[in-house]
Amino acid sequence: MNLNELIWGAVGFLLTVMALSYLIGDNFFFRLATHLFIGLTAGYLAVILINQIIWPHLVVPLATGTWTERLWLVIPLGLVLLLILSQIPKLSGLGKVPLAFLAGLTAAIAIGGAVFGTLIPQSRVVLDAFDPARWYEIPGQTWLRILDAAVMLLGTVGTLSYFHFGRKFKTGSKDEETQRPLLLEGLSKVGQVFIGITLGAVFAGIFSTALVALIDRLIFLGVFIIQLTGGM
Amino acid sequence: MKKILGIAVAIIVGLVVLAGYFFQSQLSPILALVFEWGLVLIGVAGLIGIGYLLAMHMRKIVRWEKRSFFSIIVLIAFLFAMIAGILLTPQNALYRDLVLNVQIPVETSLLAILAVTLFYASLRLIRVRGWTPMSIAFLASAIFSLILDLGIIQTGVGTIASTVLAFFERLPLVGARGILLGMALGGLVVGLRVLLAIDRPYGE
Amino acid sequence: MMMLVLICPECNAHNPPDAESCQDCQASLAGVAPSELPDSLDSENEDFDLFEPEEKDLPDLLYFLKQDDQAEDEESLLEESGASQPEESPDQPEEHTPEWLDTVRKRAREEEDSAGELIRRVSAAQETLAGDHGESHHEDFESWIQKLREEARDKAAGQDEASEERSSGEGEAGESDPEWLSRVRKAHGSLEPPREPDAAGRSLLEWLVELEEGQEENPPEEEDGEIAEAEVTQPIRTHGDEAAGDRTQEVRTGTTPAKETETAKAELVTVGITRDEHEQADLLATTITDERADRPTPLEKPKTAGWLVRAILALLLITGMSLALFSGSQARLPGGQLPPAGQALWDWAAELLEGASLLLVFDYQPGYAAELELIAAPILKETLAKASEVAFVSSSASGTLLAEALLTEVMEASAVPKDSFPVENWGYYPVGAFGAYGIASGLNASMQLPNLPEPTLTFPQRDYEGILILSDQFDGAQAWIEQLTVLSPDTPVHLLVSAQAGPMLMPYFESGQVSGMLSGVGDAAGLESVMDQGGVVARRWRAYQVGTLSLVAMLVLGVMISLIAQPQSDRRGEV
Amino acid sequence: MTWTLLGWIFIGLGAVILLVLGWIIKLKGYPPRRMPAIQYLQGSRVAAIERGRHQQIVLGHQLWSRVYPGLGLFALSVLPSLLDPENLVNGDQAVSTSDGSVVVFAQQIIQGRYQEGFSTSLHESSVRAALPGPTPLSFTAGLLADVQAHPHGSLALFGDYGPEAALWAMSAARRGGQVFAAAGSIASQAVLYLELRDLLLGEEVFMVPGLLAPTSLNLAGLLTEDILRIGLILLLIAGVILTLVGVV
Repeated sequence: MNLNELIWGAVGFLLTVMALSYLIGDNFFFRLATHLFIGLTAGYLAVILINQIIWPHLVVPLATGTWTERLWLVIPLGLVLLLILSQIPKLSGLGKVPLAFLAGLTAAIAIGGAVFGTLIPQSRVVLDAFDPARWYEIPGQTWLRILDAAVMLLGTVGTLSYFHFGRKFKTGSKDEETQRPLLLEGLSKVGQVFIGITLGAVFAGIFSTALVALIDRLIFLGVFIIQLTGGM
Repeated sequence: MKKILGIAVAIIVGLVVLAGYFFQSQLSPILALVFEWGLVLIGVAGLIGIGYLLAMHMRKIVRWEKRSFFSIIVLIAFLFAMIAGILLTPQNALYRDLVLNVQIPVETSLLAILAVTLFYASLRLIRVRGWTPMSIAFLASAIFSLILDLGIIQTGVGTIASTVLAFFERLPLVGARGILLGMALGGLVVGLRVLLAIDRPYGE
Repeated sequence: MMMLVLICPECNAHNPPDAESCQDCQASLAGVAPSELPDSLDSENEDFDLFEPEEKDLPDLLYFLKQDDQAEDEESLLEESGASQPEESPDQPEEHTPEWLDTVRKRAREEEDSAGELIRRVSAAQETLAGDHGESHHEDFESWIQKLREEARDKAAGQDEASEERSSGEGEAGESDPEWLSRVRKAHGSLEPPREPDAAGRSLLEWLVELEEGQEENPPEEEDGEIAEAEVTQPIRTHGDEAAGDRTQEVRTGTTPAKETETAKAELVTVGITRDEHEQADLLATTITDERADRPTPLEKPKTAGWLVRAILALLLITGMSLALFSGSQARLPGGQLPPAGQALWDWAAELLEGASLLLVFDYQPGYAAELELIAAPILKETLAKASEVAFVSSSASGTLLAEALLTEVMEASAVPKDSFPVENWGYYPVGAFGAYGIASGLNASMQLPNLPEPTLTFPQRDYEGILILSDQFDGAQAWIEQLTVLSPDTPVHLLVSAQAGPMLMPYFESGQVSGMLSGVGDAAGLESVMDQGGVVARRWRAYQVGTLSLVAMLVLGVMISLIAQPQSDRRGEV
Repeated sequence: MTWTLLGWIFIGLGAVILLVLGWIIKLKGYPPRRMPAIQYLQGSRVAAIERGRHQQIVLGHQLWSRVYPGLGLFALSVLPSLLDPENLVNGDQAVSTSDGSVVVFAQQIIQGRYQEGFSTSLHESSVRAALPGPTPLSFTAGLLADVQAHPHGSLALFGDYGPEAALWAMSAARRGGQVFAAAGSIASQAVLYLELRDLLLGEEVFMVPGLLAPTSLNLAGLLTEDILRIGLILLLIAGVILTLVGVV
């Protein structure tokens, strides 16, 4: 272990111990580590935003571009100025235009991404599963393919039914006010099961990820102690 | 006037970008420009957001509230990281070590804490949720996925067991597909609400 | 406080109980039964402000609430006694309002549209206090208060009973309520009482209502053994005479049965002071005590049991995993084959031609670096050895730093000379969707419009042999997949993602949008086994097994516990 | 008919339905399902004011949500319904996020609400938009410290989160606060499912604006989504039949 490794190792060791001390409750050391982390991350992010966004996309073209390019830059520059000025409470109205620009952009990405990125491809998968040619691709697995396709359709329709917003048409009690119209309510029961299965699998994945992080920290602490005590 | 201007800007920008999906090659240069302006705005908004963070801690220090000491830590760390970043540049190896050797231990430790939190929270699943079709499915699926991930269940290639196992492995995808489709529908309507000026997060 | 008055049947004026004719219109009061009215409403000359100075220190909202609460009680009393409302000046409460509110109200009077919702409500409350019983003005606040009262009554009836009532049917509780309350509930919907955590800490209003109803009890204990709040509440001593105290409380609630009031009256006589004096003394005592009484301050009661259980469980987990890690032996990785998505990625990497051009997307946070490195390092070793040019882009703030660290490490480990091929850094794009759209636009740009500046966002146009997305979250990877596959469908996209993202990304593999995927340490173990290069994952595998099996045991234990104990879930419509 | 054309038809249909229901018919009578979680959210917010406890509204980690970009906008569309006059006057409420754009939007919305009938000077000491940390995990660290520093009466999550949301949500819940989550990401839902009962799943999160403020425009949004969903279900079934008979 050289000096560089020792210094960074010690920093990492101390921060790990301080952060993990939260396991026994909120304490001074945890707060110290987290606030140091917050401040440093904010400082780093500010540098990155200036260095990789503002500088190359606004400042450099403004300084080195042709007059036509500079003229075009009046638009983003104006939007930026309005956004900054809108932070003064009395001038908050100025923020409408830049924020409207961002809102319009976000909305369009949302629509395009949702329809062409998810709705169409995912619906196609459901339909493709029912292509009879696919059922006979692998000999001996035809029945499984058919079952698979049927379950996929039932599960997808059931899950979608679960999300139905409208309530049962005729409600007699408060309990019924939580229910969907009859047919959709029945399908939603199936959907519940599939949503539960999905969430369970995702939960297992998340735990796995978090567990690897825990293992990594345990190895880091153990190895650092061993290296420190066992000779550098 | 401001009200109409805001709505008009949102609708025009939205329609131009949306049209970009349709007339991709024709609108590509304009779209790139619009995205670039959006990116600059996002960057400036990010800096303003950091300003909010600093202002909050400055207020705590000025009022000398409880735990102001930690606000001082935040400000010192911020100034240090910012000045070092400007002087050394983010590409510098020393700066990289400085940032990552703080971020990785703390972030990984937070995830490690999450592992422990989930570990004892799992004890309460049924107590909290009760016996419902969804909670039972959740429980069964979680246990199945965890065991499967360990590689404890081994089946031969092309056997019936492997086929059945593959079928069960694919079950989470069914719900996932339904959830994805549902979320996409929600995203579509939310986007339309903004473009039709029903939602105006930029101000009334 | 109550006073007896004779209400004129002609002009509704209030007269002393011994008057024979109306002081205003001189109409005969013979045969008119005396009615009870609160002092505050009875006397026009009396100051409206019933609150102690300390009360003005309450938050504005509570102050307004109390005004409204008071008004409601008075209203109830009026309804019960059948008396008509007295005339009051609507502007009286203004002297208690903050300066800003005065300004706004002034503006509100001048410009109708400038008044905010609260101002309208407060004005409505004032009008109510002034005697305007127009339902449209005060129903919002009134129903809110009523809901809270209902909530408090439920609680006072006992936590267990309340729980039973909730599960057996909510409609029953409302059956005995007055008709006006039913109407309000119908208009606003009923508010179900909060559950366990909040059950321990009662609100100020609930506490007040309980106090009024003489049901002040020790706060209920929290059920679940978690950190609970204890409420420190002093016993309320309204008067030396308990009966009188009770009566005072009953009068304030406006629900005193006539018979009990008579009893109290009888007891009053024995005190030997005048009725007015007694009632005023009661009012003063109640108000002072009420204001000086300790509010139900939520205090944290250290729940050692819950904390201890968690600490022991955490200790067991960490100890078990530490032993597995440092016991010296290495676990055998699961053999067999990779899952289809992993196999497809491995096949692509193995068959990649020399001189390939690759794009790497770094979309993970530093906290996930440990897992992502386990998954990505073997694939990167394999592909970088064949690459002729590599570009990387980041959509996570620290992505650039993580990319440089990982690429340096991999190239050192696989003995690839650092300058054997160019590594281009395309920088950080704060939004995955933006970055992906920019790349894809660049790939597809087929024409330039005159006079438009060259966008700096556009990426070099290049045909890639593959795009590798390293992501810690499902949504991060999804944004890139969606945009790339829509706008650049011919470039194969591969995923190297954390275990938490894997299950949700599988549909993209099935739909063909993604060509291959490795997810989580399970797949990393499989790959290490296939590559026959044991070491990094194998060292962690036993600890991983211990942790995973411990979670399985916890889930099973939870099931067993819930079979013995009653589930806490009592909510209908819940899944 | 190509799939892309079908996509455009879907978008056009959605726009027309929303336009007609929201702006022309001004829909009134479409009651959504009762969601106990929403009722508890409202109850917890009232209780928080009375107990003098802190309220926190968290708007997620990004405006351009990666699960799909609509989620950031959704969080912002919910915010106005949560800025009741009562809360604005009480003031002990924070609106936090880890995204710079969202915090700027949130501040704009808050200021807009104040200007509806309040003195702007009140704003200085009242509800604020805050950014406890600029990245998801630094935000977690910041919010965790905040939750520990003073008890939260109500914590409401809207928008996009990772699994780290479980850390602060469970911490707030253990300290007696009521936590409501309309967190859009599946990862956060999977972990919050363990301990939170006031949790909306999947597309249910988009019900929130309609349930909190059942205006004709919000109800029109709900009905439009319902119509599109039923349309999608029918299209899937029809598509399956056509695939089986070999037309598609």
